[in-house]
Amino acid sequence: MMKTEIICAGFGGQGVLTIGKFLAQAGMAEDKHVSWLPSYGPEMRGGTANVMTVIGTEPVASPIVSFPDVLIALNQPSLDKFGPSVRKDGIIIYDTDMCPHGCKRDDVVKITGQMTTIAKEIGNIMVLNMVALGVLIGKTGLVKYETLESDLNKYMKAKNPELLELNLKAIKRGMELAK
Amino acid sequence: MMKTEIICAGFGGQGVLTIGKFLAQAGMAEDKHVSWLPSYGPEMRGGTANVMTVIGTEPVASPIVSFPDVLIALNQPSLDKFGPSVRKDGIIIYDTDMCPHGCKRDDVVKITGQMTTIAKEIGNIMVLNMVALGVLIGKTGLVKYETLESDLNKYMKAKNPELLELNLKAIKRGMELAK
Amino acid sequence: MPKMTVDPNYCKGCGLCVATCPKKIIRFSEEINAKGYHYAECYKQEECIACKMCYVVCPDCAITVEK
Amino acid sequence: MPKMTVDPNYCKGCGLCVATCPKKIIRFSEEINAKGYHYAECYKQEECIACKMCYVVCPDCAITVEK
Amino acid sequence: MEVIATRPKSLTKLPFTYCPGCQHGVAHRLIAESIDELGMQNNMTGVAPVGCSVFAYKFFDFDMAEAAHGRAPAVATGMKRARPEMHVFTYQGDGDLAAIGTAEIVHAANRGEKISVFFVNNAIYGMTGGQMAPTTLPGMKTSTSPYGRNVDDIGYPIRMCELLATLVAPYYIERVSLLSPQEIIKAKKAVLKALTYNKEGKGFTFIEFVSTCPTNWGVDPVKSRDWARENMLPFFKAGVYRDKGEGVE
Amino acid sequence: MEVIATRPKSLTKLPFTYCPGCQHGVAHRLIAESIDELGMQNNMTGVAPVGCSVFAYKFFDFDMAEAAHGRAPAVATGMKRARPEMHVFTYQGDGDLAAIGTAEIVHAANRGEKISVFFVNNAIYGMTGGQMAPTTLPGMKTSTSPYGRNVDDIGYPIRMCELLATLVAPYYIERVSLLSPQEIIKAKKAVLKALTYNKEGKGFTFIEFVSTCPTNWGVDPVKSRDWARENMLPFFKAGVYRDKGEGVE
Amino acid sequence: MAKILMKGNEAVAEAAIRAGCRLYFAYPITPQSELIEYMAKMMPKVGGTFIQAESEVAAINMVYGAGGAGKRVMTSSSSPGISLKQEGISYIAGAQIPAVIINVQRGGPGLGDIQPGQADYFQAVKGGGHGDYHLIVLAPSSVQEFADMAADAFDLADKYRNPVLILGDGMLGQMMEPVEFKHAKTDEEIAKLGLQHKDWCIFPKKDENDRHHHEINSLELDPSVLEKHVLNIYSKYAEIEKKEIRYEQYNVSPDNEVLCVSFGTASRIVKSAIDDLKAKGKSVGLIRPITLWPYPYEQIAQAIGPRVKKVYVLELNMGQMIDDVKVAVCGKVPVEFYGRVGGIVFTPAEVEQKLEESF
Amino acid sequence: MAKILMKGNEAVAEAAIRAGCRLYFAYPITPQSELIEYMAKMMPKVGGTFIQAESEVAAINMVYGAGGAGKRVMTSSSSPGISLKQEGISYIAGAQIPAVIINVQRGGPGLGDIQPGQADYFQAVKGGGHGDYHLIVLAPSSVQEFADMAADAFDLADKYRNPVLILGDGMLGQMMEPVEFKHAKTDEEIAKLGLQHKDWCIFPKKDENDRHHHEINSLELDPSVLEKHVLNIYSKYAEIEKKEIRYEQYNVSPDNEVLCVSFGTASRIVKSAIDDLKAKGKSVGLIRPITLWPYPYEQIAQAIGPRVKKVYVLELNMGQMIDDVKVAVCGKVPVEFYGRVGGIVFTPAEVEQKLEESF
Ligand SMILES: Cc1ncc(C[n+]2csc(CCOP(=O)(O)OP(=O)(O)O)c2C)c(N)n1
Ligand SMILES: Cc1ncc(C[n+]2csc(CCOP(=O)(O)OP(=O)(O)O)c2C)c(N)n1
Ligand code: SF4
Ligand code: SF4
Ligand code: SF4
Ligand code: SF4
Ligand code: SF4
Ligand code: SF4
Ligand SMILES: [Mg+2]
Ligand SMILES: [Mg+2]
Repeated sequence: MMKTEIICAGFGGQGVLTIGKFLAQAGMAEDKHVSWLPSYGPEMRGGTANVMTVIGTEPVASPIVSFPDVLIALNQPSLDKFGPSVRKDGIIIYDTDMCPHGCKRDDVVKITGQMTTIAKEIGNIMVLNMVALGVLIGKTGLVKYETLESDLNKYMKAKNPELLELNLKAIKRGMELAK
Repeated sequence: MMKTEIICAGFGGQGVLTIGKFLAQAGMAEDKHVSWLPSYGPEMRGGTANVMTVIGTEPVASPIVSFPDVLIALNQPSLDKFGPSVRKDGIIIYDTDMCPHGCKRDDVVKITGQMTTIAKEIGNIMVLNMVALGVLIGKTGLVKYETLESDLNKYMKAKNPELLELNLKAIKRGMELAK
Repeated sequence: MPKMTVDPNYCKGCGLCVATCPKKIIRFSEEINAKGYHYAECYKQEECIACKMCYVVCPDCAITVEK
Repeated sequence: MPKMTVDPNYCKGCGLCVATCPKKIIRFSEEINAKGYHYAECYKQEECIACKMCYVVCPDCAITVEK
Repeated sequence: MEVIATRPKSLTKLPFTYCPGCQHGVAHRLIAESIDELGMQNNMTGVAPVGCSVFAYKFFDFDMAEAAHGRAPAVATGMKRARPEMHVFTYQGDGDLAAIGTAEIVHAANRGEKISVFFVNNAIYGMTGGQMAPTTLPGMKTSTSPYGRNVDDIGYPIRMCELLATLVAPYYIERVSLLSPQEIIKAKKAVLKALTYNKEGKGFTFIEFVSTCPTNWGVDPVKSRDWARENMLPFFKAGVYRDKGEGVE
Repeated sequence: MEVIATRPKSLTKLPFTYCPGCQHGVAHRLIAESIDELGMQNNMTGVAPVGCSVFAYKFFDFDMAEAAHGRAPAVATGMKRARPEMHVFTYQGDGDLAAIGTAEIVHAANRGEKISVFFVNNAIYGMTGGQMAPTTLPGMKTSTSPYGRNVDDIGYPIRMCELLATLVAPYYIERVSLLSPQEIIKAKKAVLKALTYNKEGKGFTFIEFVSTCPTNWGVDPVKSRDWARENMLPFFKAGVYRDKGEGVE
Repeated sequence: MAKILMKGNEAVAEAAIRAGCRLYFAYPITPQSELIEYMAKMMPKVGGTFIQAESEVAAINMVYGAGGAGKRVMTSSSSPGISLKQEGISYIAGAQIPAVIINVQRGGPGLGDIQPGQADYFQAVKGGGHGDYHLIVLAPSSVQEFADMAADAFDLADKYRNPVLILGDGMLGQMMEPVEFKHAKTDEEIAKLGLQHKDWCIFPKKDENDRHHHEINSLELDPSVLEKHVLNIYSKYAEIEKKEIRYEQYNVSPDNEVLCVSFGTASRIVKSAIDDLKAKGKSVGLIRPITLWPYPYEQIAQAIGPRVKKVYVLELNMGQMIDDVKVAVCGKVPVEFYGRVGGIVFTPAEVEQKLEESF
Repeated sequence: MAKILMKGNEAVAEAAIRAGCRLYFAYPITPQSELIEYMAKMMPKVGGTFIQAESEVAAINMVYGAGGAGKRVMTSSSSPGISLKQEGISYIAGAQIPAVIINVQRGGPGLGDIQPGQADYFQAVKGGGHGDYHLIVLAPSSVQEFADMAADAFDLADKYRNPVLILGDGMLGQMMEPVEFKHAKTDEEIAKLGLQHKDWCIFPKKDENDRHHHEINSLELDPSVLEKHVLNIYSKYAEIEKKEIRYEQYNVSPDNEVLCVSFGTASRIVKSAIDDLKAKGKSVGLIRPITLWPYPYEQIAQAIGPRVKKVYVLELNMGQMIDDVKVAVCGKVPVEFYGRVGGIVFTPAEVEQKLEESF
């Protein structure tokens, strides 16, 4: 009986909800039980967005994640807000470009990198979220790259092949970063 | 423990509600327990109006009268509607001018008269209801004439002394009719 | 020859037809109907010109005019 | 000599002042504020004519103009 | 000898429950006559309000719905959208339409719902016993304006035709009166036109009847017509406020 | 050196919760400035709507009430009648005032309640994420008109100034825009006038702000001003619709 | 003061004015219209505010505003109109605004009829609106009690900053009975009342240094703060449940073989049935809850005498209060129900017969 | 059909369309707006009607009209909006109109917040509107069940000519879970559905000889007739109580030392707490009412095993369903309550701890 609880957080527009959605979708494709619960309502406005994703071998009791196994933080406020709640020995992934002050905890595994910079290198800052996603699966193997790839193909191939390529590349770069 | 339940019914405008009100008021003045419940709402419109009055030595449980001891009917529809529900040996008072077909029951005391004609004689058809009231107290002594007189004085002396006189005369004529 | 008839079951004796009839040939009956109204009646059918004004103003659709 | 100052705690980097300033002396700062916005700043105070246009358009009351 | 005027087919045999001389009955008849003349009865349906005309659902001889107070336009919207093949009208009083039902009538009109609204303005709440209506006239005494409507405290009557005419969608808006044979004949034309547009699916049509309430005005039926002429018509001006069919915008 | 422009006293220190470039903030400031200038703060009170400006009760620095969606004019009526010595205003969005709150605004205006209503028209439901408003423009895409507002199906935007101007009681009705410094300065004059009349107890005053919603329009703050100018102003014409103080009836 | 014969609708209105109510907002509806008409007549005479609102929805929100300004305010309606007030009532409870609401119940559901009924018990007691809240609910059974409750209702509303509902019905509203009124509050007393809430209500500032910023509000987006807010309200409710339960015992004794529970109009009928049975030597007791919330659970449990075979619940509905009685009785003895609906009020004879079957 | 990941709000909307719903009237409100937005997008594609009403009041009355015309119609909202619908709901129940209503509950009272809650239980189950009536109330606990209930709700509504309420909450509405959809009704099937009510609904006449005069109505001024009408409705309810009770048993066994009763979102949490306790060798059972009305009173009573010390009611409110559980348990064992409010959803750990204290 295995279960992983993930929180992805950042500014609205950084695509954190999408990270969670791709994770849940891939988890579902791999016959796991999944749930996805976004922050919603006006508090999103201007402020930060976050999504709670649960992937496990048993039905998901509560989609609400109080103590995440994994946190992906794409800005400092999110890191400050959720960092403290990450489980001991849990994983915190954050973008050093957006989180200048970093995170003080030393009882968790921290994986960091200049993900914004990387995204810019890849050619589109919009793929920042995919870099982070790559880091996550690179580190945890929670879902397979192949699953993500086929999912992304389904959704983007037709609509936007270029962006698809960038996304896949971003995920791969993230996976490398995780090593 | 004594209790008298009265229904007064007729066309809207014949002043049946007033009969009940004067009775209840007088009963109250004579330290009896009283209640007064009119028919209300749109069904009154055009149609018939009626009022249920209860006068007794005990607190009134239900102001709703299903089987009246006394019925005052100022038109045929009212007599037809409530006549059958009057208690055996009860009293039915009706105006023969307005109730041409009368009432078939013989297990009740019937007191009738050309009350509309009498009212006209007195000088105002509007006092028809007072004639009927007079009949009732003349027959039953349920409340004293003096009580009614003082009540009426209170309410009408100032406002409309002429009408007051006509009313009192009407009540007296009614009382005679009852003999 | 025109004919105006009032259905006593519908008439409420409002008097609008009485007031409206150009020939003034409508009046209230002596009798009252079940609801206690002195209903309207045309008492000079022969003078009726079938102008329908009584029908037009009757709020209770109690009137029929023939010709 | 006029002075325009932006309070970074209020500014949301909407750019309305930047677009409105007749002297074009407002820009976005390098830094981001707590909410993650590159807030506005006047980089040529000396050229400010205290016309208050920036203040007038600022939806977040982030601007103070002195003279 | 042929019958040249009698109860229209689209009315049931049931006598109206209105007071003697109440113009609700005339409005009912004009609607029923028009439906007969336009041969709409089979596909006709209407919505009764809460008000003296609450029993309209018993008086019209086709399927009818009885709506919550003020909500007839919303109910009619649901009916028309559910069965576009049917012709739908609402019948409402001034309390129903201009007070509690303000939002529903404004938005049904604004959506241009393809229904007809027949609005009987008698300047009072008839059914509940003569309380003040939004259409009650300045200074007019009612059971809830016992000292006369004080315009400084609670304002003036609302003119619904004028108000609805500020909206773009309505197709036809007219105010008529029922205070004389001539006016009734004119009103009949308006009703006929509204239902014709309705039959043709042209759009939202609205007829306001300046009517009477002898009972709550305390004026006899005949005099109440004069009272309405002197007091209501000057404020509630009869006329066409919109008629896209004839280019009146 | 003296401060010639800064946060008005009648605003709390709390930063607004609005999106970057949202004109709600400007409307707030104009109201606060006017209250300061008229020295009304001590006797001032307002009613916040449900909408993006729901937190207005935290932003204005005097006692405030938060009303149910659309009911601010009724709440303000209760407040003003209970404490006539106080100056009362409501602040409402287009969904709040022109949809669910239609009856309340029409009747508060019709009673001539001695309050000021500040109506922010951004042609959309901001708070709930960009659904269609009664003021949404023809063809405009929103999350509940994904194919563009179809006027044949649901009609045209409602113009509240025009609609309320059909009522007799309102004392002052003006529509202004917030799309440029010049317009904002003009808007300020209108707000000042409304609150002056309010202070003098003249009657019901109504200011409609043609505003923006960069977030739900999906247009950046600067461009959104142009979008509003091109699309909203032609339909929502700025101007004075009633000003009894200056004889505009 | 001498007794006068008065309709319940008018008596409760008069009593409210005497209790210092100077603001009343309502919309006409049978069978409560005499109440609004009385207010229309009297409020101007006492310098109060009467407004016929455009709807019940508007009326309850006017109450929210006037109550938020700390003044004694009332609204009234009948069943369908009370349903329309549910959102507003939830807001008033959430914002902890004192207010008095009167429901002169009629027959339902829907438009129903205009005759008396008690089918709004659930709505009144369990909360017809959304969210966790309670109204203090008072149920009169005579015109006198109807009138007396007005003052009581305002005091409770002010004391606990909670809306109070008086649950009457068409019979109590329409019937006349002799009634005696309490002292009418003087303008000074009323002025004092107007100050009691100045620490939280909409209130002018004395001067620049008077920094208060009151918020009349039920919104709180932070769940943990909203939870605290709700828990506060419920600790208030706990106090009310301790202190304010009201009920009447009638003929309750160890000989009771049947215990009745009945409220309002229905209880009058039950009482006379009990008297008749007593004459026949049959002992039946009655508990009449006067506060429907807080509810006299324990008092009912304790009133179940040793010989009681059955608890009989009698209501003018299809069985609503019976749930609360079952909770109170908790399985000790069987609980049975008798009721009439549609605006029909059961007769003493009818009730007597029902009760007799239990012997 | 393959599973897809979908929000509850969208899943139930899609399922309603597949069930033949072609008319939807609603007003936006968080957290149900995705539902109205989904309908706005899809209804035009299937030739259905979507109208954003001017208010919740208008929406429910549009439902009254469309349902009265015999078509499958739905509305949805969240707590405050549902309160505004109470008059309309009472009318729909009184006129016996089939309709489906969805409440995506949020925190209350008043404006409250937009997080999930279950504090509208009383309103949904005891009748938030006036008069004697019941809604059939379905409580989903997953996105899949939320979707499955749409078809069920329409079938029940049509079968019994009664409004059906699906009582969800912000969590079920906002979360995505894998969901699999049932067959979508064909236009022919839908056309057939449109005819099933032609004996009473608003319906065109074939010709002159087709004399039907249907009345969609809840008014009946004659009390004895109104009483008959209400009794008819209640005989229908009796049948529903016999046939339509739905509930789930989870780990109910003779070893249970505690029996939990919990519905909807709350029950998910309770289940995982039960699993954890099982691992620790502690036996706790759960009854999850799926129909909140009709309520599984007997099923709860029967599920109380010989070793059960306590029945624990767990809700996301201050204690509402607990009344019904008490009526069901009828004093056999103590009934305790645990709940969180304000939009807070208790965690499995929290619940586990509470339950453990009972051992
Ligand atoms: C929600 C609700 N509020 C109030 C009422 C009571 N009521 C019934 S009819 C009516 C007003 C009727 O006046 P109007 O609409 O002008 O119709 P009229 O009787 O004058 O023709 C009222 C207030 C009700 N039935 N339902
Ligand atoms: C009774 C009720 N219905 C619906 C809502 C949800 N709601 C909150 S704000 C809003 C609309 C806001 O739009 P608008 O009034 O235009 O204000 P804006 O956010 O655009 O400034 C809605 C529908 C609610 N809170 N209460
Ligand atoms: S038809 Fe003309 S003339 Fe004949 S009765 Fe009627 S109104 Fe008079
Ligand atoms: S108009 Fe009609 S109702 Fe009136 S009196 Fe003439 S016939 Fe009778
Ligand atoms: S005051 Fe005028 S010149 Fe100075 S910064 Fe602002 S806009 Fe520019
Ligand atoms: S206008 Fe105000 S908020 Fe916008 S950028 Fe300039 S200072 Fe910042
Ligand atoms: S009360 Fe007035 S409106 Fe109603 S039926 Fe009587 S006269 Fe007509
Ligand atoms: S959503 Fe629109 S209206 Fe609301 S704050 Fe953002 S920009 Fe302003
Ligand atoms: Mg009227
Ligand atoms: Mg808006």
